[in-house]
Amino acid sequence: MRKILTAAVTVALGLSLAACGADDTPSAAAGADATIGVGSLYEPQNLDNTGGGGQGVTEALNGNVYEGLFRLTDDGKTENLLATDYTVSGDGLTYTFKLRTGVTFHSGKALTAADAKYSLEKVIAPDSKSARKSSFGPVSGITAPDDSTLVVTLKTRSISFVYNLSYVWIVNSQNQSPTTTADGTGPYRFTEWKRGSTLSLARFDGYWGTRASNKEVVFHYFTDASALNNALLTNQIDIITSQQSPDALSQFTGNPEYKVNDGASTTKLLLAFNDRVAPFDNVKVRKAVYSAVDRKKLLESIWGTYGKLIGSMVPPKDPWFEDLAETNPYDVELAKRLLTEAGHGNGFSFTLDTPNYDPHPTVATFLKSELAKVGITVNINVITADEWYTKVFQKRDFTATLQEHVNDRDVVWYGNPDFYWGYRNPQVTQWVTQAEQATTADEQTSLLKQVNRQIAEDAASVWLYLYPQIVVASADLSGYPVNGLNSQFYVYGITKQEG
Amino acid sequence: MVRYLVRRGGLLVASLLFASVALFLLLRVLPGDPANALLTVDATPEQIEAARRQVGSDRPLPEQFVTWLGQLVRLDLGRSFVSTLPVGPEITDRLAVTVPLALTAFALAIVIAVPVGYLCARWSRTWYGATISALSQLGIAVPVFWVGMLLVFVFALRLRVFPSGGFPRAGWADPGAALTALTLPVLTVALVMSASLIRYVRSATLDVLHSDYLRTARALGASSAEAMWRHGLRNAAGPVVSILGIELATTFLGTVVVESVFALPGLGSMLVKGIMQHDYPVIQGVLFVSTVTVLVIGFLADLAQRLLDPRLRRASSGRSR
Amino acid sequence: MNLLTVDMLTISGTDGRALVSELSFALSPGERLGLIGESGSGKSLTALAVLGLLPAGLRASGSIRLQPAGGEPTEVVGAADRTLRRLRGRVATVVFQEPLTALDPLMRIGNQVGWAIRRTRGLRGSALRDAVLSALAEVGLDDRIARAYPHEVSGGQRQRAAIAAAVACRPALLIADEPTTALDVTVQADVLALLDRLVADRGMALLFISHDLAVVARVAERVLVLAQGVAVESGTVTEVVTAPDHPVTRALLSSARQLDAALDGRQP
Amino acid sequence: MTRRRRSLVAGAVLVGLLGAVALLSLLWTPFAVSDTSGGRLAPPGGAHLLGTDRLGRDLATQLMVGARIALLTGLGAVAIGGTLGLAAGLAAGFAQRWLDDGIAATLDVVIAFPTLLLAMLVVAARGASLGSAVLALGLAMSAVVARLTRILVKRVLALDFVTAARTSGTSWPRVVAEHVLPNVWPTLVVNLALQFGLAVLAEASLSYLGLGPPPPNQSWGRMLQEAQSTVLTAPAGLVAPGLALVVLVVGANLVADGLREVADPLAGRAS
Repeated sequence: MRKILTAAVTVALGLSLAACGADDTPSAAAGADATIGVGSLYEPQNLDNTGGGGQGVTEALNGNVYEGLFRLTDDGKTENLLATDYTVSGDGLTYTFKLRTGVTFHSGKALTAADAKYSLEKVIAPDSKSARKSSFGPVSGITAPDDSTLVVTLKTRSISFVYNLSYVWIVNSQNQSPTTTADGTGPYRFTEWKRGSTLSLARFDGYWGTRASNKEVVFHYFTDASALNNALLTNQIDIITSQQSPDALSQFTGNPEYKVNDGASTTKLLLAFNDRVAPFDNVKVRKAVYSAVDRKKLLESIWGTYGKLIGSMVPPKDPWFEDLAETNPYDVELAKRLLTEAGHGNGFSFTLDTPNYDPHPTVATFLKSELAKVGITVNINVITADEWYTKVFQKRDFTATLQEHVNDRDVVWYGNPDFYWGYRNPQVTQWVTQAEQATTADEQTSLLKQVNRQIAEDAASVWLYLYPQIVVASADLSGYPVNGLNSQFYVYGITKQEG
Repeated sequence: MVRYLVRRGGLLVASLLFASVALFLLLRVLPGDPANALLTVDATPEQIEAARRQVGSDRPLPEQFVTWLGQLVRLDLGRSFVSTLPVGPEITDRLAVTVPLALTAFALAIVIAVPVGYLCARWSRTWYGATISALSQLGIAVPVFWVGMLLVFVFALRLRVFPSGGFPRAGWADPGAALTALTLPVLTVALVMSASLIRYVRSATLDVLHSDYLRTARALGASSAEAMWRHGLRNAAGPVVSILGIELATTFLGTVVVESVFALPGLGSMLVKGIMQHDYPVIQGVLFVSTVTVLVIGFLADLAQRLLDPRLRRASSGRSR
Repeated sequence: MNLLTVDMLTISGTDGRALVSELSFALSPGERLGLIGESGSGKSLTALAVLGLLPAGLRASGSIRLQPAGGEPTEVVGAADRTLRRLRGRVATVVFQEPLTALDPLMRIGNQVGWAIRRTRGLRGSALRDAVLSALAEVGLDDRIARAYPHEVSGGQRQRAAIAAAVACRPALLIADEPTTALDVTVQADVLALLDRLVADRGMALLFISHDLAVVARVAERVLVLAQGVAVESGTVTEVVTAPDHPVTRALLSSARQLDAALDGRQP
Repeated sequence: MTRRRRSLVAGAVLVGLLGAVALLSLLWTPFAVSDTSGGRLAPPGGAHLLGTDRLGRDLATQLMVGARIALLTGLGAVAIGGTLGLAAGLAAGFAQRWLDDGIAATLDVVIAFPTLLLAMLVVAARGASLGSAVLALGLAMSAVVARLTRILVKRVLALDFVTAARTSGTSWPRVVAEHVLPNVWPTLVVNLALQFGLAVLAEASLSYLGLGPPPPNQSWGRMLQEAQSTVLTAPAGLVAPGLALVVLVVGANLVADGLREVADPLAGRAS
């Protein structure tokens, strides 16, 4: 009888169907024909960055499959790419670009000025959902006099026009389905996208520039941060584009098999007030809330030693950055004094619309206990990302909310009075417009520094902290970008040593 | 028999149509807009309107319903609002993960549950019979995702024997990697499912062991094994088959949580994403496919039961379920 | 030589309480014995004990010896299932009370009879088929019944089929555990007559268990009365009927008498 | 007798224990719920019996508070599922041919639809909250209860003494009250006890997927999800909530087993 029992149990545990292959690293090959496994939480919505492709499509295709007239390098400089040279008219209203010759799309079609014209028009078209559309407001006319020249005329001067062009993908004008296929001029061809799983790029041998240093790159997408980290721990992927789970870091720091890179990030976490609505239409109340929160403790509790404190919207990588972390210092007494001066001596309560994904619920819980110290009661209302767009972003039906802002140079949004946080300061609006029409970069920088200082003075929002930009990679990988500006992730430089 | 098939088939289609219409209305009532998935933090109102046009959520409800029904009749599940990819092919990709996962786990659960359940019944008076029954009691109380997490912790992170998740890019073109990727998920689902199956097999076996016809067979010279084999098995199979039908049906979409733990691109996670983004074609496509599958499984389980038990065959009309 | 010798048989339950205590009786080949008593008197348990088919949890002690004509005696109490298996069917078998549950609901009646014959007489193929049909014919059932399922025939027909299966094994001893109690009165008489004829034709010994003295009187010569698992009285049918000395027997008799008087006005 | 009592008592003790913990957490917990003073991911032992989570909150406190959500969801879902299910089941039981088939077909579709996904639709509609979770789980349960009730009602209606009562003109409500309910009620209660366990597990899964009751509600499911990313450095976080879930659900199932034998002794097996 005993024999049968043990037999039955071993049958149950004997994994008859398991082909226990050893943990097969995805790319046995190394060197120039390696396949690089990249892990990320940001799967594209679709493949067209003017059709709502989202942050994921920039990460996967920007600079890898698609290229612009100019390229934004990993440390924030704008350099020529498909444009070899350009001239600007005296009044700064006419730009003439010289296109690189001998460049072909992956489909074999030659790159012409017509494609460049088509690509720019696509970004500013009525139904374009490109995040950069508004910054091309001043563009009045686009012409392609010949195959290798593009002329753009502006209504008003726009000093960051060339910088903004680094976001415009030069696409093949004949590609009818940009959301599902990709035909660019970059070092990789788009080969396959299995939604919810992987997106694969293969080296394009007909590339005009220097060849990519690896044969194939596969983006593996995860919805859960721990699953992403586990994948790296078990060598299914070689690198994580941006580490979102702070606590998982301890598994990699101090582990010789992995390298943790702390780069410069542009992602800010905001407690955004609705500046139109009481009590947050009152500067003193906003500054009181700002000073009541121990931001240092919040940052440490979530990110430990990583991340930075910031006092305003501008991240360190922007040319007009100044460290304003102490403009609204953590000072509970100051907060209480400000509250009494604003007539809220015995405190008040407000509803905080909190997106339901990390880290917002945890931050909300922290803010609730911090603000309780100054008599302010926070009602946490958890909403889905989708609801955030409808309730907060479009209807502006909120008192305060939590949200992260990913892009660089987005301090300019404080110059737009009917943006969702409703900050109205005509002086700031004027500085922002002047900065864009500045003739020199220095003029632009000094104007935007004033904007940055002013919104900090007014505590237009509470800038809680700057996310760290952590790229974790296996030790035998090199040549990968660490800053990932505006969620770009150039993979053509990545090499994988043997072993 | 044919009359039964026609009636049952008719019921199948009716409940399917009912489910689709109810689903369409329910989704439209939900707050939020599929267009939001296409927007970024700094979209202008004009861009929001453009997104709604692309998605079609700006058109009046009846019009949306007519276009949708038209597509459904032509079995064209339409295109995802968000990815603009056709929903059909993506579902088949996802089925290539969910179906093998569900079926293998189901088979493994049966392979575990039938012998263990049988032994548990045969030794119901002994201590090891009682321990198995207690273990199965524990088994049905354990959350699936917890089992998954523990298996990942032990086998993937600590022992590095299995991948911690994901499905190979080549899919089933590389069967070795695909099987290895599915091992822990299959084990997770199978262990929990076998726990509840053991209890059903045990109670069905006990019913048979206490039956008079088994005693008659032994009185006519059959050994207990032969009596069980010849008479017991078929009689125990009836109730167990109906439970298996329900269990397989719920496993089909029920692996959502396991797909999340193991980051598997299955049908469940596709539906979760669809719901989060109000991607109506994806939601309707997945639910259409899963409802069809579940009702077909129920139909087959019913059929199997009829074949097994002649008593059901005669009263084919008014049989009360 | 006795076909069946039961000596000091005691059957106790899980809690040690004796359901049958120190029962002794004997049965020679061809002899018929009636075992009667109220329900719960342990008569059915005794029948099961003879074949070693006591339900799990019950333990038998004392001795039960079965000795087929010209065969070795076998001690049933404590015997391994393998040895008892050779006795069941060939030497002794049982016909149970509830025909609806006694037959496998999912198997055709012909097959169930067939498996019994195949196992005990080793017949195969057409010989087996003929044996089945003749066994059924003997109990008055035609070949349509052979293809039918138990739920498709009446209670009486089901019991006849069960008897056919038992008798077809050609046992030396047939034990009938209240075979007619579950049938309605009209069918009861036919089945009793059938049993009587079959046992006589084959010279089988019969151990007939019932709570109804009138029924036992029709098929058995000697009677053993049980109360709470103890044998309180035994003797020929006429002795027990005419001069019952134990109160239990008298109670059984009076209830039987009313039934008989009502039935056919025979002298009580 | 004793074996039947044993599983009922054992189950009641387990569920009662967790009920007491939940009630106690209303009055006292080792640390304040939102007290983040403890060190991050401290191992069990010392001031923090079970250690701390990544925010430095005491794990034992979170566990106690989590018991509230588990019990509230379970009981709430059983309340909604029971009443709705019973009503629908009775209606189906008494309904005529095509209406009966219609209801049965609808129930099949709802049951074929996994609880978790039904919950997601409700959460997508009403937003993630304790109310949404309870409503969703209650609705899903009501379909299962309705199907069971329908079968039981049909079986009772077929009984002779009930047909006799109906033909002798007793009014429907009296038939239901006197004959149907007493017979249906015992099996239903057993099923509801089982459904309680399933609802608790479903809530844990919902919270694990980030769809359960949001903070400041504390749910075991979410504790497991949060502990998952720090499993290598702080495995305790993964073990405690899981065990708590198992204890509660095993307790509920034991109560169900005990009730089943008490309510329907005939069905009791010598097991």
